[in-house]
Parts: sequence; C-alpha cells; structure tokens
Amino acid sequence: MLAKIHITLKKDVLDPQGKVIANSLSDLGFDGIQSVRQGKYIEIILNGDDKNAATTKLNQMCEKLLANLVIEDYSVEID
Amino acid sequence: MLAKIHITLKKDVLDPQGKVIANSLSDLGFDGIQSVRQGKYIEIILNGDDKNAATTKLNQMCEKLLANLVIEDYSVEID
Amino acid sequence: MTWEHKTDQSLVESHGLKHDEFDSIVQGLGREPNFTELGIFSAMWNEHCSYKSSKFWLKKLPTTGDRVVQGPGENAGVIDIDDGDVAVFKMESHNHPSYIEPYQGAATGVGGILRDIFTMGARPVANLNALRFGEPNHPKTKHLLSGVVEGIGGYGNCIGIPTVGGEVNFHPSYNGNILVNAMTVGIAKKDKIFYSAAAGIGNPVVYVGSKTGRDGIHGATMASAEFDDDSEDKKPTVQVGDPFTEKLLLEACLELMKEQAIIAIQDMGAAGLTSSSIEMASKGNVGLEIDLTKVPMRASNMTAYELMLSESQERMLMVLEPGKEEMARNIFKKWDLEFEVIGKVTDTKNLVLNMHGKEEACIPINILVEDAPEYQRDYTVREPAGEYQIDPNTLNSKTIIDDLVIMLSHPNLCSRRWIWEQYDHMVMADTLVRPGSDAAVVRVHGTNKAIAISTDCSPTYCKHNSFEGGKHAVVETWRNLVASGALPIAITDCMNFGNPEKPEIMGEFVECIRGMTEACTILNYPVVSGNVSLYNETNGEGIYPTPAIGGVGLIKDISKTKTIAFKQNNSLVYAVGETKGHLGNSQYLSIVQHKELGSTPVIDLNKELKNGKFILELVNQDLALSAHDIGEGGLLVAAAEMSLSSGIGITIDCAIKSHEFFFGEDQGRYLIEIDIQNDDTLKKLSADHGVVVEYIGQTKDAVIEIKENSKISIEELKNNHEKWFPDFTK
Amino acid sequence: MKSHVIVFPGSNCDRDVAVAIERISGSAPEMIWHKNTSIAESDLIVVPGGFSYGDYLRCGAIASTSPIINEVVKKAKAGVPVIGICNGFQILIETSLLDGALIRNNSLSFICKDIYIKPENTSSIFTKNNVVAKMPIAHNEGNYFATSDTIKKINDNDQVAFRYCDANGLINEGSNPNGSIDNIAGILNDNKNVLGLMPHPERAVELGLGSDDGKYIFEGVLK
Ligand SMILES: Nc1ncnc2c1ncn2[C@@H]1O[C@H](COP(=O)(O)OP(=O)(O)O)[C@@H](O)[C@H]1O
Ligand SMILES: [Mg+2]
Repeated sequence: MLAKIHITLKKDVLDPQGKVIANSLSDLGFDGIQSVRQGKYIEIILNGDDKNAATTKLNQMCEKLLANLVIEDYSVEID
Repeated sequence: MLAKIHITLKKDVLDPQGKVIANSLSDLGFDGIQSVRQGKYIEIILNGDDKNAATTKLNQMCEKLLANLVIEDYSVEID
Repeated sequence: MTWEHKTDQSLVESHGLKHDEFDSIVQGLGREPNFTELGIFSAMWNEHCSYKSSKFWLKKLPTTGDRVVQGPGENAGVIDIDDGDVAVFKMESHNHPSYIEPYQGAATGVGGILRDIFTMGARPVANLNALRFGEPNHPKTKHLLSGVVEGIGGYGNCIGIPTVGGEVNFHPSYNGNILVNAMTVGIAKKDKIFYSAAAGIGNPVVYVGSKTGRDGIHGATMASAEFDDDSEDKKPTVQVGDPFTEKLLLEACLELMKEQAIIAIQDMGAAGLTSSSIEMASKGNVGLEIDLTKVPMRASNMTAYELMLSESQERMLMVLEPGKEEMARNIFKKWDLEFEVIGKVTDTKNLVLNMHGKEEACIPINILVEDAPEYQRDYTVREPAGEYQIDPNTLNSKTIIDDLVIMLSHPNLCSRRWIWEQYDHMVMADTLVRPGSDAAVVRVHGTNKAIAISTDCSPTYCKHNSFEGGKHAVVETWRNLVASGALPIAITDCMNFGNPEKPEIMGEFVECIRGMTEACTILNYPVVSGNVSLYNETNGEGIYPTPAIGGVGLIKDISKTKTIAFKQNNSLVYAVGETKGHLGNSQYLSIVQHKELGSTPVIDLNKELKNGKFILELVNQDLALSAHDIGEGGLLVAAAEMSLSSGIGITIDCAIKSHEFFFGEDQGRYLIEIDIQNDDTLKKLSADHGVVVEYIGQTKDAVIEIKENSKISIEELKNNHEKWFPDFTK
Repeated sequence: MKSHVIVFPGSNCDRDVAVAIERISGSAPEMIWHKNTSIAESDLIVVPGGFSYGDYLRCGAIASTSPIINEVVKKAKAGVPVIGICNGFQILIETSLLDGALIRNNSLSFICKDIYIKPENTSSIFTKNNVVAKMPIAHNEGNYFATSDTIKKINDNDQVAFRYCDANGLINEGSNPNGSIDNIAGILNDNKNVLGLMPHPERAVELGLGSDDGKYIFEGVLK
C-alpha cells in the first residue's frame, strides 16, 4: 500500500521559505503569483492491505512524529 | 487558481531523511513499514483562470527553480 | 469585592490583570479602556515587560564601574574594551515558547537577543546558550533537548554568528518547565552606540523588517502565566523565526547606522509594537502618533488589537532625522525588507493609534510606564541546609577512578560535544577558544585582543542556599574568565524563578540577588544588563532558582589566552586554593550516591579575589601553561577534563586519597599546569600573594593514574565521556 | 593578483574568505553584489559559504538564478579559476558547472568540526600541494551524491578534488563526516578550473584558529 501524506503550515503561521520562493519566482519573470506555501510530502509504503487500519496507523504517525501539530496540519491518503 | 506541486526524489537517489523517519517510526512501534520517502509539496496561488497557460508556466517554474532535475521529479496539478 | 466596571470582568482577568490593576487603569485614564487599550495595558503591565515583582530588588545590584558605558535600562549593556571599542551584551529567556515548540521557541529566542544587540549598533560576534531540561528519563526531555539545540543552531548558523558556548543541566525540577536562555555579545565603536529614546517633535517613526502577522499574540502574557495541563491549547500562539530575514535586517541596520540618520531605534521583541513604541516614547519623554493602516501586514483584516500585540519576528522601530526617509528606504529596499513611515513623534506625551481614520487608542505614556504596578512581595527565607558528613559505609569498594568514570559519563558532567558540533562555532573566523574549555574566547576582529565569555549557574546550590548560590553563579563565570587569562569586566543575568506570589519563591529571588550583589561588589564585576523570567512553574511546582549569569572579560593580548588542555608531558600540576573536601550538594553525592543533601559550599569572596589575581599574575608572567577552575565534580573531574581535552595524562601522587579530597567542591580553586623549571618561582609567587597552592601530580602519557590506587587510559575515559548525548538522542 | 568574492543575501563567509585571501596574497578581493552582471578581469572568483537565501527551498537553488551567475558561468567556461566553498559549492552544483548533488548529512544534523581531506587530483591549481589538510566543515547538506554513471565519469576524468580522510590520510568510513559517496569532499569541472568543496579552507589560514592548511588550496591560485 502506498500512503501519501501532506504536511502543510497552518494558515496564519509564517512561511519564510514560501515568501522567498515567491520573490525569486517573480525575479525570474513569472508574474501573477499571489502566494507560495511550502510543505512536506511523504510517501510511505506499508505492508498489508487493510486500508482502514492503515489510515488509523498513519494518523498516529503524523500525530506522534511526522507533523508538528503546533504549527502544521496534515492529511493522509491511501492509494 | 490553486496549483499543487509535488517534488519527489528520483528513485535511485538516496533519501537520508526518509531513512531516518522510517527508523524512528519503527522505534515508536509502528511495524510493517517498507519504505519512507520525503519530498516537497508546494502550493502556489496564481491570478487568472487559464489552466493551460498556468500549467505551462508552472512546469517552467519547476524546471527553472523549484526542482533540481538531477535528483528530483516533479508533478503539477491545478485545482 | 464586587466588580463595578462596564468592561467584562473575565475579559480583564483573561488579560492577566488584577482587579486593583484594572482600577488604577480606569483611574489613570479617567474612563474605562477600550479593547485595544486593554490589550496594551495587559502587555505592558505583565511581569515580563513591567518587572513589577522584581524591579525593587534589581535596583540593589551594582551596575557601575570604570568600564561600564551603559548599564541596565537599554536594549543591552555596554562595556569599554579599550581603543574606542565596546562590547555590547545581554542574556534573555525564551522558556515558555521553547517548552511549547522547542525548535521555533529556541530559534526565536536567539533571534530576539541578536536584535537587542544590533539595535545598539553592534555587530554580533558570539552567541551562547544556557539550557536546563528535566530528568533524562522524563518522556519529554529527549524531544525538548533535540528541538532546542536544533533551533538554536538553525537560527545562529543561518545568520552566521558563531555559537561559542553555554551550559546545560538536567534536573527533575525542570520536567514541566525547561529553561532556554540565550546570550549574544556584539562589538561596536564607543562613539557609535545607538539608543532608544525618541526625540524631535514631528520626526518620522519608521517600521522596518518583516510584515506583521498574527504570530504570538499574547506571547508576553503567556510568559507571565503559570503553566497548567491546558497549556497545550495555547500552542497556536507560537511564532516562527526567519533567520534569513534577520540577516538582511542586521546588514541593513548596520548600513543605515553608518549614516547620520537614526535618532532612536528599538527592536520589536515581546509585546511587539506596543512595548517598542511605548519604550521609545517613555525614554524620550515624548508622545507618538501611529497610523496602524500603514503597518505592513501579512494577514488580511488585522485589527488594531492584533497589530499592537503581534509578536512577529525580525522587525524594528526607528525615529529618523527628517528628510532621511528616502535614503533609508533605499537601503531597506536593497535588502528586500519592508520600510514604512507609520507615524511621528509628538509633544502630547500620549500614545495615539489611528486606523482607517479612526482613533483606536489614546493613552498617556506615563500611566503605562511610571504608573505601572510595582510590588514589594512578601518573602520568606528558608533556613539553609546544614552540614553534611559523608558516611564512610556508603563509599563501598569502588576505586576513585570507578567513581570518576561514573561522574564523567553522567548527563550533567559528560561531554557536550553533541550540542556544540551542531552549532557553527567558527564562522567569522575569530573563535580562538572553541566550546569545551572554560570560557569561549573570540578575537575582536582585526585586532590583537579578545573577549572571553562564559555562562554559569548551579541551581542545586541556589535551591539549598540561595544567597551562596547567587554568589556562586557570579563567581563561577568570573573564575572561567580568569582561567582563560581574561580580566573579568561585567555580567549579564537571566533570573529564572517560580511564582513570585509565593513567599518562598520570592525569598529565593531576594537571596540570590543579595548573593549576586555581594559577589559583584567585591569582585568589581557589575551587572550591565539582564532579564527576569518568573512563573516558571507547572501545576504548582516551581523550578529550582536559576539565576543564569553571563560574564564577559577582556584579553588584551591574545597570546596570553589560556585553555584547559594540558600542553606537555612532565609538567607539574598544582591546585590553587584550599581543598577541605566539602561534599554537601556536590555532583559526587548526586551522581554517585543519588543524594541531594547537605549545605551549599560557602564562598570567601576575598580569597576568591586573591586567588583569581594570582592566576592572572601567572598568566601575565607566562608561568601557567594551562589553567582550569575547579567547579562541579571537584578536583579530579577538573584534572580529568584537562587530560580529556589534550590527550595528555596525569599521575597524581598526593598523600590524601579520600573521596572528599577528589570530589569535594570547595570554592575558589583552580588547577594549573607549570613547567618543571618554574616550580620555585611558583612557590615564591604564591607565598608573596598569600595563596595556598598544593602539588597534585605530573602530566604523563595518556593515562590518568592515582598512585597506588587506580588508573584509566584517556581513551577509555573519553569513550565514556562522549557517549551519553549521542546515545540518548539517537 | 585580482580576485572577486560574490555576495548573496545570506552569504556569511564572504568576509572570512576576503580576509583569508588578503592574508595569503597581500591584496584584498573585490566584493561583488549578486545583482551585478559583470566581473572585471579576474584571477580567482570565489562563491563563498553561508546561507544564501536562508537555504530556503534547496541550498544554493535561489542564488543560482541570480543575475551575477551568468557572468560567473561565462568566466568559468573561459577558464578563470572559480572556487565554491560550502554554500558556494551548493550554488555551483545548482548552476550545473559541477556534477552531482549535495543532500542532507546522513546524521540529519548540522555538523561543525575539524576534518581532514586528501587531494585526489594533483594536477589542478587547487590541489597540486599533495598534502593531507586539516580544516573545519560546517554544514547541513554536504552529503555528496551522484548517480553511478556520474561517479564513474568524475573518477575516470580525474575530477575528484578531495576526499575525507583521517589524520594519517586514510580514506575510510570513520572519516566520512556526512555520508558522501566515496568520501568525496570536493570536485572539479572537466577543465579543472572550477572547484567546489564542502570544507572551509578560509577558516584554516592561521594556526591560532586551529590550522593553516587552508593555504594549500589558495596558494596555487593566489601566488
Ligand atoms: N548549550 C551549550 N552550547 C554550547 N556550548 C556548551 C553548551 N553547554 C556547554 N557548553 C560548553 O561545554 C563546556 C563545558 O561546559 P560547563 O561544564 O558548563 O563548563 P564549566 O563548568 O567550566 O563552566 C564549555 O566550553 C561550554 O561553553
Ligand atoms: Mg569552568
């Protein structure tokens, strides 16, 4: 099973990287960029085929390790 | 328009972060993990509503800046 | 007492204001404050900004001296280091934010103290950090330790200021409330120091740096509240650091400071725009009028309340000479930073805030500052713990060396290499003595002189005798500077304590201050800056009193710099100062016998002074090859550290071989290494100075040996010494 | 002797390398702001260490799109000696002047400590002093990676400049600080006039700072 996890910064949290990327893109001549936010994308390959059990487990992984819930949100999806 | 960009390491590129995450997860008692790969997820909000034009532009952004094609692949998707 | 105001009582309470405090706001204003004003009062009158519990006592600290250019009261203290150069330094706490989000909390702590330094016109040249964590097996310790160290490194490495030293302790009293104290030292020219007093009616007030977002709103209020189990809910207030922007801000500010343009400058730290604007106005005895619509905003629809209380990082407020706006704007634009004229200096002595043409606040500055509450809280002083005699039956059959290995492997005495290797401690290419010696030594760029810096405190000493503990923290930094060959000049402090409304805690505070005062006075080692962090409690349990001290000294000629590393074989090693074997509250008791017992060692400050001067005389006459103060762990631990850092062993053949002798923590002592041909000179000099010196042994091979007792190879000891942090954090 | 040091927002070893160059060659380099588009005649161009653009997105990525970079690439292709140190190495890699990639240290931690490197190629101007040199590293992303084809190419073409080794010059796993393939610490371009390396020779030009072995790298160009 391939699990896809997205970890993004919460809405009001400063994203220094996104800011710099946006500036750099417009220096490169790309216009019309309103904002850029950078997050993490994690792919996990899991044994087994019980999607429900896996989702529970993946949520726990995010809560315990992968995401920093103080400033980040996460979402889990299984292919 | 919200564009979602995924940047992942090419298959044969070493991913030290993914490896460490996999180890930490199994130290935390999560079993059945075959592999973990960490990539980037970038959200860009663009003006306008021409999806085709935007896709072209986003591909260029990836080629020129967002991805390092020596070691990374990217994919672009518009909501 | 009944609540007689229109403003909701719970709203006032949730702003951390007491009833009588609110009464005096109403009285001062002649009306009830609106919501924005309430927020401003709450930020200004909390403990963190107003020092309401500590002010009375802080005034007792000695703050003047020949070399003091600026004492407490500005963004940082300033001392004269000759040739028109000054060192600018301060230490600050970021305890609560670091507990909630260790990486960002620690990182923004570093960012904040750096701004305090470059606001004064100094280029920061060194960072240090004093850290305290709970016991290692507490479930949160590993996460907090890793996050804090990574955050400190993340910020300091990126901005390119070396992190050259610090300290770290583990103790259960910090289980629910860690301490993260960051110190920065900068170098400036004496005639190019910048201050924060606003002046010049009509002059423009300028905002520079990052945009303002909803970061850390209520951060300062949070720092003044005790934690409870719900504190996890307060998480969303944590701010994120942006060291890259800070680097730009640093360069832009220093560039503008070369021009005659800045009248006053103040960083936006705790309570952001509120405290910075009010501080500038109050110092200059003027008013300020600000149009909040002009403040660069990151989030949409921000209210006046949010703009005033946001703790977004990497921002500064300045008053400019009229007509210099465009020149200044160009500099900040060059560095891709926000620059906006947001207001002007007025003669009303009021803080007036407008937004979209509407007045959002109008508060007389003096009510906010001079009329801020000040308390002389009740305090009780605990009876210091009594003497402790070691029970010979507890000594079991272990050899002295076995005990040494146990001690040097323990988290409180093992090598901190795992920490400092994550910090760039060499960038700027002036770090002459890296972490791992007594003080860090950083050359003043382009000169032949250097500053030495050390941070210290022994909370256990402070807990069991706050007066002696306060003395000790000051003296320990002083000794570290002396052992490095530096003339100690002045200190900064970071007073971390529990809830001051409890008389016992207030007593600890008062006694520590009294001890510090006595030590600073006798050593001629004044306090030039500092910070107070109170309410470090969780569920009613206070931390140990922790007055962290950062000392700065001057090495006039870098060739006189001393490190703790033994330099050669067959040197003689002497202990300077008297060894009696005080084991109360020692590391030996705590680590080997798992006891926290007995009295804190007493420091005789006059002997301390004499011994220190003697060491400096040895340095001056090039007699000491290496030097190390004898601190926690006692004489043998100090000797072993000299071996560990050099690979050169020592054979100890003095007659007394008791645990008291090797591990006692008598004060005012040093170990020195001298060439055998200088033996007579040393003896004569010590007699002239009236200083006790005792022969300990001879440097030899790669083995630490106590004659007729036991020995260990340095390699084996090193393996034990280096193991703990890497294993723990794996 | 004319040399140039490129300065990006977030560079922080620019001053260090300028001081080192002046110390070794007697003349101070000219500092070139990244928004410039030309560099005068030069005997050495240095892309210094630090955290250009905060290392955001990817180390060196944003700096590699700066206006000055076209000029650096042009000069490099014309044979002017170019050194990229640490972040400068990362930038040169992003410009494709040098092969491979620099990824996170295998420890996932920043590492600042002294290491030893051994020249592998002894024909380039940077490596002709064939001695084991001690100098600091200070980086998060110094783990050199390249596909096996690339590794073979740079080996065959004598493009490995330095490998991490121990004090005695032994190249082994224990002396590899960050997980780099085959202990690679620095590489050269085809022409051997462009050097990228993770260690900081500019921090090793005085014994008082721990080592002066950094001179071995600069001397060939500066004298
Ligand atoms: N948090 C830290 N960051 C950087 N260096 C540290 C830290 N903690 C300790 N060190 C360094 O480790 C060495 C030993 O520290 P410590 O045991 O506190 O020394 P001492 O007892 O002599 O004051 C010192 O050089 C100190 O600067
Ligand atoms: Mg010491």
